[in-house]
Amino acid sequence: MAGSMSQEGASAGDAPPCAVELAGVQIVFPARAKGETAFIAVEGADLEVADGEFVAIVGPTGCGKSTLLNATAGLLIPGAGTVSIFGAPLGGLNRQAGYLFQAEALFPWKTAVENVAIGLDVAGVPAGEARERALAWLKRVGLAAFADRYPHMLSGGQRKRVGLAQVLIRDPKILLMDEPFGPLDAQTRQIMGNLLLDLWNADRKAVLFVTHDLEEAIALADRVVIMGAGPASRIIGQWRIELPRPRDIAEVRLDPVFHALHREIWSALKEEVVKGYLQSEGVTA
Amino acid sequence: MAGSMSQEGASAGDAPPCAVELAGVQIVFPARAKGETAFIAVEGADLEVADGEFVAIVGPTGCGKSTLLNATAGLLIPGAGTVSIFGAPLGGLNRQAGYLFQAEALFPWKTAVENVAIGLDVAGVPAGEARERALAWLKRVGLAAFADRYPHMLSGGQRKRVGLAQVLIRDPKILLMDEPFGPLDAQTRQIMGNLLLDLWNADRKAVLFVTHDLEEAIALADRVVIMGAGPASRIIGQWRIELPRPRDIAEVRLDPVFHALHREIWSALKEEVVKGYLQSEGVTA
Amino acid sequence: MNRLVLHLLQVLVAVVLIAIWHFASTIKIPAGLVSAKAFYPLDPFFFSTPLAVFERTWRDFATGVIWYHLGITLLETVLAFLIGALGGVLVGFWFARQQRVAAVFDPYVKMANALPRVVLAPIFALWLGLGIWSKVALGVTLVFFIVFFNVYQGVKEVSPTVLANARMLGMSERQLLRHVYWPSALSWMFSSLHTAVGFALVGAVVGEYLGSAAGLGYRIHQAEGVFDVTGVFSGMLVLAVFVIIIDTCVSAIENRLMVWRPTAASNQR
Amino acid sequence: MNRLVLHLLQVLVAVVLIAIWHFASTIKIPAGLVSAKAFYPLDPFFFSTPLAVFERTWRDFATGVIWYHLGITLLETVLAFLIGALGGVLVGFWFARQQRVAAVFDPYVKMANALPRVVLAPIFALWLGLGIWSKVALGVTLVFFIVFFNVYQGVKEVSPTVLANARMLGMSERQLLRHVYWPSALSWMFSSLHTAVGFALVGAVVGEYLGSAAGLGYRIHQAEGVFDVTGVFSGMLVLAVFVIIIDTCVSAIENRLMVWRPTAASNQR
Amino acid sequence: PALAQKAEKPSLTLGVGGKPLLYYLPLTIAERKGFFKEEGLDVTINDFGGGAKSLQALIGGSIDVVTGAYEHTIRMQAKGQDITSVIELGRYPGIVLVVRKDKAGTYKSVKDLKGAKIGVTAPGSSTNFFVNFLLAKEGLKPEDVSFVGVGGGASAVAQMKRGEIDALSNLDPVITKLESDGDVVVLADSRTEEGNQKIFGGTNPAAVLYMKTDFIAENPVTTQKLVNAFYKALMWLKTATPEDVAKVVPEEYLLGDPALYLAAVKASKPIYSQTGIIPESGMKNALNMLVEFDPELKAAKIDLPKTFDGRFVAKAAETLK
Ligand SMILES: Nc1ncnc2c1ncn2[C@@H]1O[C@H](COP(=O)(O)OP(=O)(O)OP(=O)(O)O)[C@@H](O)[C@H]1O
Ligand SMILES: Nc1ncnc2c1ncn2[C@@H]1O[C@H](COP(=O)(O)OP(=O)(O)OP(=O)(O)O)[C@@H](O)[C@H]1O
Ligand SMILES: [Mg+2]
Ligand SMILES: [Mg+2]
Repeated sequence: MAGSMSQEGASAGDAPPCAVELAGVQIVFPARAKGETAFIAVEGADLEVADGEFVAIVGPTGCGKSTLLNATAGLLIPGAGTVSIFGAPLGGLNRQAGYLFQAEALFPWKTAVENVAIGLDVAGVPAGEARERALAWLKRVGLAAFADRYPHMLSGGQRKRVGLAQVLIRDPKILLMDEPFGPLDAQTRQIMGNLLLDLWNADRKAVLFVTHDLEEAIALADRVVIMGAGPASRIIGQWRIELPRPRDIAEVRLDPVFHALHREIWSALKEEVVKGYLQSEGVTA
Repeated sequence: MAGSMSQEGASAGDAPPCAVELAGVQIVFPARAKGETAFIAVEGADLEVADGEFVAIVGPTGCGKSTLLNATAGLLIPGAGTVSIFGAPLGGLNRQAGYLFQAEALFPWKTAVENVAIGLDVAGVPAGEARERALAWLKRVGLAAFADRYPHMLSGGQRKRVGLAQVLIRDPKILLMDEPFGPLDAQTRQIMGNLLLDLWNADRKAVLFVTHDLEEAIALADRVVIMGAGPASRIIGQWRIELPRPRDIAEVRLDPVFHALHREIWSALKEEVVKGYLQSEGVTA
Repeated sequence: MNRLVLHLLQVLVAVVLIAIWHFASTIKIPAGLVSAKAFYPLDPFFFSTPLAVFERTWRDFATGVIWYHLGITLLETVLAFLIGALGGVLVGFWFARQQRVAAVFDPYVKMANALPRVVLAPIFALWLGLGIWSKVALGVTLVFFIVFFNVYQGVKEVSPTVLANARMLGMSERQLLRHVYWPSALSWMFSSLHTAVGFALVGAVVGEYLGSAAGLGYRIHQAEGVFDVTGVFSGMLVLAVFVIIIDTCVSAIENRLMVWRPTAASNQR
Repeated sequence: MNRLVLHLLQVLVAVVLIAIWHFASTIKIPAGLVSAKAFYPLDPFFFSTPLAVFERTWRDFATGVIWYHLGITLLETVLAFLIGALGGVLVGFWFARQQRVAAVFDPYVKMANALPRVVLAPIFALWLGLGIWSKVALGVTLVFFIVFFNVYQGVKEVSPTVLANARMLGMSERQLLRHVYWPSALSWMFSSLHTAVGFALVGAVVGEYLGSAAGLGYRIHQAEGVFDVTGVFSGMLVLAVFVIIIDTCVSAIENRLMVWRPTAASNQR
Repeated sequence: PALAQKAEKPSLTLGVGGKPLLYYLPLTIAERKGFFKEEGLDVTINDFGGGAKSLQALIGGSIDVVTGAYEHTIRMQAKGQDITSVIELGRYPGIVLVVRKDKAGTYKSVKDLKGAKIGVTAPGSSTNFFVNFLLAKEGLKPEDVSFVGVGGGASAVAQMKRGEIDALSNLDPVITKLESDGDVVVLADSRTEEGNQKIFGGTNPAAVLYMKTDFIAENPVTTQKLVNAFYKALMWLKTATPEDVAKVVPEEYLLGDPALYLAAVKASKPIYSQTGIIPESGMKNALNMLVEFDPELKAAKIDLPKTFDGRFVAKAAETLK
């Protein structure tokens, strides 16, 4: 397999503990009714994200990317294996992480600016200051004019950007992002990508970034992780992206290294998707 | 402007009426409280979709694409202008159209197969047959193994595909699709794209297809329509895609015509996004 | 439908109802038509007549005797409503957040909800005396359960994704209550409050009815004792008008707190 | 928490409550400690004692006298519950779907909800006689409003996107009701049903209490008339157990109908 | 002879507002001793939340006859409803006015009650009128005291014990309970002959059997049989001891506190009618008491003889010798 060939365990030595370390993580959704069988979404996932590392996860739809992020966030309890955050096993919610969910997760009863400010409010920042900073963030994601709108009055892409600001404003040590730029047009996507990279450059955090856009993954990440098709999907390959930093997302795509990587990862990925497709059809009742 | 230069009103003569005809459509969201001003989302939109034509709409996030589809579906009433369906002005819901929403719209209390079958149930197809056909559709979108799951037990991409099957199974004369392939990986996206093209080739329907992926738009559509940045966004350009049919989505991208078109539309689009970005920042309170 | 038409239609309904009441209680159906004896469709012995009721109500207000009683009942109702609703909200939240507590006490709450309050009246009177508090207690036992069950359910219905997001944003249990559970359960709460307003009044009136020295329930009881149906209906008329006023206040608060909800706008179909 | 522990805890609560009741009603607080006279914290004249109550209940069941009364009350309760809930659901749906009708009748519904049922009892007796139906009617007037307000709100809370999708799928109004409004409003409805079960029973018992020849309410009334608190409490005990049984049925139906809801699974935190 | 005739309506429903009350003891006796059955009647007894409710049920047509207060027949005449009583069950109202023991020093007699808080079963009820009447005799007005409705059950006892009220106008067993607990002192007692002499200067009919006048006209035989049954009960009561009564009434009546029940029966025994006939003076007494405080009745013209039809009792007295 192309994946296993170029695999490089991100073994960062033993000095600082990894920001995130998944060891043999298995995630099972229990059967809900008699006669059903439990569903194993992810099997034996090993993944280490060093502090300050930007890791992108790609994989066919339904393979367990969101599930893996949920486990890292502490929302799902692994059936087997352990999740460690900065060396300590995770026993409850991951308080060091900020999580941008794939599904809509804004508070419908708060306006855009309130939604962004809430993370600061919660942390005890005075209301006036929180609002100031939230407005500045809304401006950064291009929504200054929509500060007082409730989520249902925003477009899909606008909501996603509010969510982005909501997570980033808290400045968490670990960022979990599930298709953050999904409903954005290519151009806005680049602007947001660059925004994220700038932030990350200024103050390196560990980032786990799920995307369907392989180019985006390569352009942003230090490492791209590929998951196999589910059920019981595994991490089937990892590629270190040796492109110079700081990068500009649009320019980096012109780099020949980029193209080589893209081709390589793509062929690994393609196989998986087709496999997953056939698998899920085969299981049919 | 590149847009206006290559503009080609799809004036199909006067023989058969257009499937969809928007004439000077303006969409206003009324102010909800005193002191607020009404928000003009779309201004003077003129668009004709001939019967059997595949039209893709691209535009910066928040420009009013979904709003335009809502107006075509009859869910929003234009503040000015008219929407005509097969020559008849639209007075209520558009009963000829199937609409795949951008937001999650599955019935949470129905399993995947029930969600797909419902369109047939509603049309009076016997339950057994409806289920059979729904299962066949689930297989086509690669979800045969997930027929008995409730939506909350599916991944984002799986839910979207159930939605796709839900709309397609009804075989409507007009298809309105709002980022149908958004949360899918590139590979599945191609499979779905080809599926859609096959269907469309077999039995030509009018399609209005919103996407953020310009390549996808060009690969699929007969015509690509570009909307300007909001508020009060307009349709700022239309390109006829003269690529041979039937197409394979992966192959068509290798065509030199494809590249020329892509570059042309892209540059038009890019300007718009940046403009929109500045605009929305400028309006800030 | 504009407001004027709406109000006209509302008045129309009232007029029709009152007209039916009026004619049915003043015009006898001649003998032999339906039954062997001539009779009123609505026997004024039981239903009085609208004119008499209005006249009595008018007189009660004109002479001012009713104000004192109205004041007492109002006070009891408002207290019962506030205490019961507050209790229902608090316990509802508590139970919803402490699933174990809820599971353990669940059957007892349901049992308590099924005790006939009329039977409890002597116990309330024993503990709380004959002042307003025993009536308030009766109202509270009605309001509490209605609000409680809805708040409990409302808290459990919070969207799991929104909840997960809130927890990831670092909210403590208290902050979750304030920023997530409370706003999310609001529409449930208000739905129960609309029912509860009526029941608070019923509780107060029934309490007065069972033993008191003042209040609308006292007056109704007094009227009943001497078979003065007009007095009874007049009392009920005042009650009815009264509850509309309290309910309007609740609705006003509801509309203020629920601005964020998508409402059907004029451009929607 | 496993089921065994849960049940143990539930029993523990009962034991503690009964123990408090027992000691407070059998052990006098000596004179001079709290007040000048020795007294029972819960005077058995008003509260009886748990032993006496259990003994009485046991005897009633052993001799079988209670079955007949229990049967009558059960029948009334179930009828009141079914009719009231059905009415509440139907009218709730109707109003929610016909906003004009709702707007016009809104104040009248609220007024009706605020009428003290005790005062209406003679009118029910007039129209429906003294059999079970006048009691059922009383229960219905309680159940109806509780269910109505919740169903009404529940229908209005349907997700706008899901609704739009359903309409675009070509659903007629009836199909919308069946496939969208009904399932969506179910959790609202069940929340109200839990409250309503209790109130159906209260309605039946109060109806019997106000005038009847049989039923648990009748027995309680009889016992009250001769200061037989033990009888009153025994009646209430039977009522309470009884409502738990009905409520368990409601919960079972609820769990069947609501399988689709995301529930906290063992792998979630 | 009457037995020979068949009742027009052998199955009847009878209404009563609080069957276990001693006020209605003759009904329970007639039922338990099988006097209705002896007469070939099948009587279903419906118990109501109060006397007013049973009257309403009678007017509404859901019951046939009522054992209730005599004053109802007067009131209904004023309202144009034809109601006639056929036999007197209680000759004295049985209402007692008591004051709390610790207030007995202040409220030595009725005329001291000015400003007192007086508990009555319900506002506008006969216990209320009873106090009004007593006050009026002392030249006081109802407005000089404040009335509180406390019901006729445990809550009346509770209020007295709590000290929420200063005086209480109520019936047995409430009064006997309070007396036996030593909580109260009696001011006026209409359970005894002596007391009634003092208060009304004679009898004052209380519980009677009444029905719609039409019913009597249409069902004379049934009415006769009913009256016979009640007459038998009255005769039985005349000679019975409280212990005899306790043996006859449903066991439940004794369960609360048997000693209390016996004491209450003993105290109430004199109130039951001796002959079943309402004397004319009694009717007048009743009317006077009502007219004085009810503006509606003051205006009405009451034809007292119409309120009582003595034919049936007379016949019963003859045949049942
Ligand atoms: N609550 C649940 N119960 C059972 N199975 C579930 C549940 N949630 C997710 N799954 C299954 O677990 C698998 C992984 O889901 P997950 O959401 O992690 O996929 P994903 O990689 O994020 O996909 P996508 O790209 O479509 O978002 C899917 O097959 C899904 O059906
Ligand atoms: N209910 C509403 N009230 C007010 N403004 C609205 C409402 N719905 C949408 N808008 C505004 O209308 C504009 C167009 O929204 P629309 O959802 O059509 O955008 P879009 O082109 O679909 O964007 P995206 O690509 O992000 O989905 C946006 O600026 C949005 O904020
Ligand atoms: Mg996902
Ligand atoms: Mg959109």
